[in-house]
Amino acid sequence: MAETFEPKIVAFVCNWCTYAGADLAGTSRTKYETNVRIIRFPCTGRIDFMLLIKAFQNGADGIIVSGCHPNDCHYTSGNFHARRRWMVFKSMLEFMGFPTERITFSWVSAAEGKKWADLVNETTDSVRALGSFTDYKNLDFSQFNQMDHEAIAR
Amino acid sequence: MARIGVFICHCGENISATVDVDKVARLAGKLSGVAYSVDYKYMCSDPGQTLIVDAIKEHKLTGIVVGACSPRMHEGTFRKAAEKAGINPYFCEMANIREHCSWVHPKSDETTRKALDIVRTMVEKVKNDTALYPIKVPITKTALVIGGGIAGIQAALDIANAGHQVIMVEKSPSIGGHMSQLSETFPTLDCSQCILTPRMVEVAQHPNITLHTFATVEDVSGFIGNFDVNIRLKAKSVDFEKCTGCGSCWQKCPSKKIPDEFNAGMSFRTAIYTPFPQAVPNKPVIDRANCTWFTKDGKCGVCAKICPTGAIDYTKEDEILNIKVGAIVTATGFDIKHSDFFPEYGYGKHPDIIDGLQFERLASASGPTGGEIRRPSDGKIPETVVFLACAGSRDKAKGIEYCSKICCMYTAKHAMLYKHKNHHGKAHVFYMDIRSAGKSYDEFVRRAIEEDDVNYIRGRVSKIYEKNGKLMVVGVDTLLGAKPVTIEADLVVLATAVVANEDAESVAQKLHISYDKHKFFAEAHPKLKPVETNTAGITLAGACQSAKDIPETVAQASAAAAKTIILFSGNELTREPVVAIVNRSAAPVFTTCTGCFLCQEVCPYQAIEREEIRDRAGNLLMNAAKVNAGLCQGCGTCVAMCRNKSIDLQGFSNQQMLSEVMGLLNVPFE
Amino acid sequence: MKQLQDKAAELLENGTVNLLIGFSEDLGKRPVPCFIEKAEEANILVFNQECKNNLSVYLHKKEVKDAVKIGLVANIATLRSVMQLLSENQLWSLTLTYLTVNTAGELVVLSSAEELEAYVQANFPTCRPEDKEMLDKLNAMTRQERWAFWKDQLSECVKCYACRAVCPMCYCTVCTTECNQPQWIKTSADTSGNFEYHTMRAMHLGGRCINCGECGRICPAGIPVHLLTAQMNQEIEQEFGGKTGWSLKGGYAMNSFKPGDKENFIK
Amino acid sequence: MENTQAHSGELTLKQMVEHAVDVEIQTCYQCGKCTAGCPLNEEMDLMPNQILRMLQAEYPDYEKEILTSTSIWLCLACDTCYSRCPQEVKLPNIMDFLRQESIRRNLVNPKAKNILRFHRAFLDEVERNGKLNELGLTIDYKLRSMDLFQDLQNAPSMLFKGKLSIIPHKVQNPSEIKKLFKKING
Amino acid sequence: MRIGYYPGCSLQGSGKEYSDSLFAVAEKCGIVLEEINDWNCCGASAAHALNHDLSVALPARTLALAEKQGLEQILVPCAACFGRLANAQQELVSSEPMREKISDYLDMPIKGSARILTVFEFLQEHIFPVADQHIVNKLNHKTACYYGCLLSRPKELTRLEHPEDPMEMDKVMEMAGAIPIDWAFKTECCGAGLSVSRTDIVAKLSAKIVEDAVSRGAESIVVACPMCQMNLDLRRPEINRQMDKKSDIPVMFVTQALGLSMGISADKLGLNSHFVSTGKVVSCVGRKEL
Repeated sequence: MAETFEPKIVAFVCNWCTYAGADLAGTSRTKYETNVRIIRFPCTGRIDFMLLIKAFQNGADGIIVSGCHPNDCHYTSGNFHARRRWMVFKSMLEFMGFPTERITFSWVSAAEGKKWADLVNETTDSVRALGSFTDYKNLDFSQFNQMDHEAIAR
Repeated sequence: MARIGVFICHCGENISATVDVDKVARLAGKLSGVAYSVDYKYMCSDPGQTLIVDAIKEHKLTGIVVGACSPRMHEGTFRKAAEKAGINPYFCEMANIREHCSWVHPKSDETTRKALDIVRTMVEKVKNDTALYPIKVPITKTALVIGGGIAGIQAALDIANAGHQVIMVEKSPSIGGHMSQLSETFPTLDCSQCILTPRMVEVAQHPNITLHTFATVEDVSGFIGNFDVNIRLKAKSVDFEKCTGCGSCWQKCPSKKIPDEFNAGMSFRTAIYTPFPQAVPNKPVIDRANCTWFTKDGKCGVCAKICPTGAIDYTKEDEILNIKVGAIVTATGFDIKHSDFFPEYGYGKHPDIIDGLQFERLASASGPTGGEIRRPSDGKIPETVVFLACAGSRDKAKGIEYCSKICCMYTAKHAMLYKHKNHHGKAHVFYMDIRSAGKSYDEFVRRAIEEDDVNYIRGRVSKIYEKNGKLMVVGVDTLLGAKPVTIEADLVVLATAVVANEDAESVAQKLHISYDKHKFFAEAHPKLKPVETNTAGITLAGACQSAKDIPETVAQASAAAAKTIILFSGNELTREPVVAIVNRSAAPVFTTCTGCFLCQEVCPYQAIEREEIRDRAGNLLMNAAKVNAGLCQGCGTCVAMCRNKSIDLQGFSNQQMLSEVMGLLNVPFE
Repeated sequence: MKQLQDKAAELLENGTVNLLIGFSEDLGKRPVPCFIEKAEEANILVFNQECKNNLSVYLHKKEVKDAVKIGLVANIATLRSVMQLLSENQLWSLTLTYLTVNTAGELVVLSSAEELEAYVQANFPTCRPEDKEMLDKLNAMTRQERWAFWKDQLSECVKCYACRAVCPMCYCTVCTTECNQPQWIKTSADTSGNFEYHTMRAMHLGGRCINCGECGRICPAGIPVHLLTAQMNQEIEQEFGGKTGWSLKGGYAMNSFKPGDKENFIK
Repeated sequence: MENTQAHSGELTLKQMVEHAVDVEIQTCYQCGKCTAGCPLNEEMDLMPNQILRMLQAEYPDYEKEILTSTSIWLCLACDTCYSRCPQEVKLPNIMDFLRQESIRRNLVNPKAKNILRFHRAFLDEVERNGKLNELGLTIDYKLRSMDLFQDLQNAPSMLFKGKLSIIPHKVQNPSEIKKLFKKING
Repeated sequence: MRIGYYPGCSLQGSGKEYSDSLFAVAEKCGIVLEEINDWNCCGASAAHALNHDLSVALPARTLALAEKQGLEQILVPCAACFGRLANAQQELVSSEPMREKISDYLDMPIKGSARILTVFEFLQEHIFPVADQHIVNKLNHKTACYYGCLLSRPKELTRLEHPEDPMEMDKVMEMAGAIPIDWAFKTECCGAGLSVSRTDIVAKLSAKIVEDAVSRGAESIVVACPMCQMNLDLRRPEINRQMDKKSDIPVMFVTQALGLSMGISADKLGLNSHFVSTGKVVSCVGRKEL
């Protein structure tokens, strides 16, 4: 393991724009950070918020969610629905005190290979700065700690 | 127990240069469920594919992961290979370790580690893949063409000539549309009716075409290949079986003062009428709103008395005709703004300020003036005519920002026609830009200017008012340092904006197709799907989609026809099985769907239907959502919307996506 | 009170309703839900400020559904939830008659969805002051403080799902929490699993919850879970407009969109 | 001719207009309808659409030309241009700003001085009394413009017809208005 | 419903007969107009020509006073004043900072909520309903209703039904038994503020107006703006020189015309204080149908 902390970043992207954009970054050999892992969906409209939670719960330090720009959706309106869901989901997490700065929402079109690379780099930097995401793990530890205390008390 | 094969491609040097492919293959082999793992220089090459096929057979693999390029590149290739080896092609997944890894990262352990992660992720997905089979949808090989203008006519003839049945619906009593109103056509100046009427007759006589005039589409249900359409046949009050079209009825009809739509209101017609002499079908209908029999209950009845064949039937009612069609061509056409739309030009108060269509009728040999251009107010031949381009078009303030596209050309044509008929007359054209991009279009405009000496003035007109018998056209010449000019005209022609039909919105809603803010119908993709709509099986032809001239309209109509003919080329339609599906299970559960139908509202393709689940006695037990695989395009928006995961997307199922996430995480990066 | 009992008796008598769901006195304690099938039993009915339960939740129960013709003694929150349920195509198999008492203290009988809509819109409840206060307090906190707050609260959750059971909007026959292919929600009641569950719950109820506060009231661990949905509603109403349980036509903000929706949070 | 580079740093006139008035100069596509309808187009040295075009061009030389034009002073704010403009450009508001700018940069065209004098006289009168007294205004203006005889024939008859009153109308407390003027003019 | 009244400077001077006739008519119909206490000049074209803030502040003061007085609607007969007041109000309500700035200048609170009535709206809403019981004789002559700029533009403020061809005044005149003609210069500009400083221009513009009206057989021009009235009336010598033909077509205020039809004396309506005699029109009154 390298000295500096290397975050795990999961990217949930749509097949038609952002995935293709990432392909373009590849074909044009645009270099970017290795920390990102892409999961491909047909459309941002398909991305279930539960998957984001699951990802964090299972050790992701940052998440990118990205798809077609408004009006470019391959399915005409998937990204519009997604946009509302993200907006609400984000404020929901904020209300629960969740560090939403670990989630980056973005529009990346099939032509924006460069934007994709930049997006990954920026996100990696910021998450690297935020450090490892331990809040969720701590949740359970804290509970175990409690139990220990109770045990000791007994 | 899954037996998965992993195949890591070097892609020559493309992957192996930065990724330690051998290591990836080795470690992938250790993953649970992986029975075989290998790397090879060119997986997509014939030997590469053979290698896969053999491995599948030899090692009895249940699924494969190909670690190579983007699925957008070679997914198809490898799925075919899998199929060849006897497993369902949807048990093949691509791990994109080229575009998303080797090409974008330097040679390093980190890069290799990432490649392995990507592979592992896909291995987890494959474990949850299910066999999918192409969806087959039966097709009714009959097309419905809505609209009998040149667009509809062209589309109908093309489809019919390909040997398919066509049903054409036209709301007015005759087909022909706006083109039949035109005098000459640019840039060749050949007579519009001379080229159109033969086509109209061809439609009427074509064995494969059933024509319903004076009819409208009532409602449309169903989906591609299987539309169910109700058509309202408006009561013509004339029995076409008996009617010979002799015309004695309309010659005798006493109510003669009804503005004639065909002549753009510049002449009158009777209550029982055929729109124009070359009408198809050439048989009259009764316009009940203006017929004395209907307005003054039962008085008159002249036409019935006069009709030699007893074809008049006042008792006829509207009928609803139900038809089944496989495809729909929408060719409902356009309308233009009328001169009363222009306050600064006197709200159309002055009879000698007319619109383009009215001028067409004045110039047309079959028009109210027999082709002599005379002004409506006093029938005098105008000595000075002013033409205004961009009347309402490119006018944000009037709510029409777009360019109407055809005005530059027809204005030049109008000016020319006027000059040809009145050599001593003067024609002025106020314009902003001349948009004459088209085959021999600009030459045409130049001809108007150079040969027919039409005076083109670059500038917009601010006001038109009448002053002792002359129309004062107050404009400006911006090419003369913005010099104000006032022209005393005898006739002013406004090239008014092309707009969508009044009923465009309701038509779109009946067809479930989308439309833009100007009520023009929306194509599925501005560049690559210019004639398709978002509702599979429905195509667009002509000006209902955007302002178009005749050549463009005809081209698009043929394109729409082609799309329809392609659809009809097989007996059933095969579609990718990546579609949503609502779970079903045995009684008493039937399904976990609660029938809230929120999915129905988010579906962009109206693919979700209501299924009523009943017991043997036929009592309704529950309503549940059901996906119409024929319409579903597989976006999965409904899946994310469904609260209790009752609806899922094949190929990107909840199980698959979650296991990808789990497979990717939960494990230290080595 | 008498009025109510008489009306109820009458409805049961003339067969307008087969089953009447209402409140009955429970020896000095808070009134408890009761189910009446016989006119003569109607005299146990009570209705007062203490009748807080949202009885519409029972409308999902099989026994109730079988009775088909249901009379519902309801406070405004309950009526509002019925509205929401109707807009979500639920309750289609029932013919409902609603008995409620308006602000003037008079008995009101509503026998059609249209009447119900009119009444609810005329007497539409605002966000409960105590909730509003808590929300403002929480929103005023720093993120870390909120995290600490919920962490502390949710560590108490034992996943008894009472909040779900009491919620009229939680009518799914099989809840996501029970989905095990895949297993979306951890079965164990550890705090992270609880976060998961309550986030999911709030997301599913946001824009549908009618702020009756039952979930919070019922929670044995005393967790103010209703605040989560209340906050969501507030957000959604501000951002996209529309009130839950306002119209029979529905208009669930989360499955519609406007091209101009806010997206300043998207790069 | 200089190019816009020369402007790096301070705002161009176009930018100033857009800051001061709620308009987008770029929306003008030079159809000339404003000029065509302008009641004063025959009097103007720069036509309304030309002024817009010159603003669009952002050539420094044009700025002076615009601000020294008489057009900006002749504009009567009759709103004909705006009410017919297909792009809804609020020309009258632009003209207002240009006038003020022309004064600020001291570029007022000599030919327009009388118009300016009149406006000044008008405002001074208002500043003095809070209300306008046409007699006072006329006299004041005459003195400024030194064009003493114009309208002389009218004054007596106007007085006679009670159209000019000699006792000036005032607001109750004129100093209040003076204070207002001071505040605004800083 | 109380109706506030803002005369503005001209209606105390050159346009005196406008207010006289307005009050005469209102009185006849039993309507009371409450003048805004201590109102001030609206700043007219001068203020907005030279200083934007001033052009808002001056009308704002009057509006603030009206609010203090508890007036919910204000009648502003003078077209110019109406333009300025309505404009200021629009700026006040549309921009919070502007409102604060201005109320700070004035150190008075200001909402800008009052409804500002054009003379047409006033006539339609308050006179029309009771008019017929007061109208005693027909004006019986062809008249050209001249609206000018400030009562027709911008349409957002003037609220005319057809800004390019308004009919509001025509309706009044019809009611008064005159025959309004259809003509082309209804909403053209008379030269307005340039009356003194560039009389030549005023003459040119006004000439076009008079010419068109006369050529279409109008026997009078009816206006609702003191500036228009002054330019068409006081400047007639210049206008005639411009047209080089003599026209003595009188120029009345709409309220004067209405007053005549209500049998109010020409004197009381100030019809004698015009430069171009109104005698002809007055003599038309009650004359037999044309």
